[in-house]
Amino acid sequence: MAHLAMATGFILILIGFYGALTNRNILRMIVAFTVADSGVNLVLVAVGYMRGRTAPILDNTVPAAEAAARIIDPVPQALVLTAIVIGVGVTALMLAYSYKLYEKKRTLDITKHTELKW
Amino acid sequence: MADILIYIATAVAGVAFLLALYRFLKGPTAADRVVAFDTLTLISVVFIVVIALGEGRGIYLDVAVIYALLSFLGVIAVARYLERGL
Amino acid sequence: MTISGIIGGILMLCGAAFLLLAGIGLVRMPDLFNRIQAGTKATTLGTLLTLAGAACLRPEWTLKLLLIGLFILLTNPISSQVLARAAHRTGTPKTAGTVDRLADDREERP
Amino acid sequence: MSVLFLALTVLLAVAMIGAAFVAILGKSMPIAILAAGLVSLLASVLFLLLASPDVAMTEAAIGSGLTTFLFFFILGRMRGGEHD
Repeated sequence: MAHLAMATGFILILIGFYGALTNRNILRMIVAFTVADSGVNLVLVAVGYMRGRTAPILDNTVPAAEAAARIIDPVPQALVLTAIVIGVGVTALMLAYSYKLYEKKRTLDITKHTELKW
Repeated sequence: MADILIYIATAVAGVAFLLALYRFLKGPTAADRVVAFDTLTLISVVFIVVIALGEGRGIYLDVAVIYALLSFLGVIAVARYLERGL
Repeated sequence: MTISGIIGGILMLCGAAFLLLAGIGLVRMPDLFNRIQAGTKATTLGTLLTLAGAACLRPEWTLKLLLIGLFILLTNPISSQVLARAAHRTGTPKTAGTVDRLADDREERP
Repeated sequence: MSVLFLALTVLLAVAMIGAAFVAILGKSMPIAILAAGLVSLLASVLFLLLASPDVAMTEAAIGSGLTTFLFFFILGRMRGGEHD
């Protein structure tokens, strides 16, 4: 199961980079980056999965005494949690820049924006 | 006995998921895809409940609460955009 | 192998059958408004039946499942109504033989 | 139950790859944004299958809800020029 999820994550990363490299519309490129972002998060969570264990949250079904033998590693999950929040910040920044570019030239085609400074 | 019934129910819901996915991939207009998106979200809520039953953890149901609230937000945003309102 | 387990399984099976009906309707219906009809009403009933079945299988989760059912019951009709309004205002093509009283009223009294 | 979880993983993987192709190759901009939101939403069910419900909650709230809303907000502000 974890291998299949990891393969799906890599395929999503490849699809996202293909879309970011072949589209000319700036918003399309940002959407493709979002897809690649989901793929990266999926690969990181699939790396930390261990077979036959459960989520690292302690409650009645998983008491604290036997937790070390029954829960998976929570460190990759904490990393991915941070990565999701930073990903939405990066997406918002890219959208703000695309809106500034659109206000300047009234177009979103990347080949029309050729200056080094604006 | 109950396990076998849950297996059959999940298989039937999986067929419904594939049919809604066909409508999402093919749908002629944007609104068709939004309807398929809504249906896919509700079938995913059923999947989450089945996963929680299989693992035996009640904490997994919190994800379904978030799902039921937030699929609504996406559909409302798309509909307001299509209506030239947002 | 208790009686409540079998009742819960049968309720979940009924809910999944309604979801399957919604999927078939989503593929087979001719235009958008019929698809909205099939894709939101049947899935609401199917999801609620599945949640009831899970509550029979695990009675200690009843409160949380009730909360999920309440949210679905509140949000799903609103989203379908907003979507149908947007589709009607943007002039989505309807199938032949549709009687549209709302458009007739708008033409009479602009 | 592990056979059931494997079948669910296959189903979600197929759906995610299909939605990702729609997001890259779809005809209009709102369809592409909606498909990217669907990829995030199905990824959150897959996170739940990989035994991490906290990541699934965050992905469903932020990756699907907030990002879709941001994209449609910007797209509504840019109406009037040519998108494609």
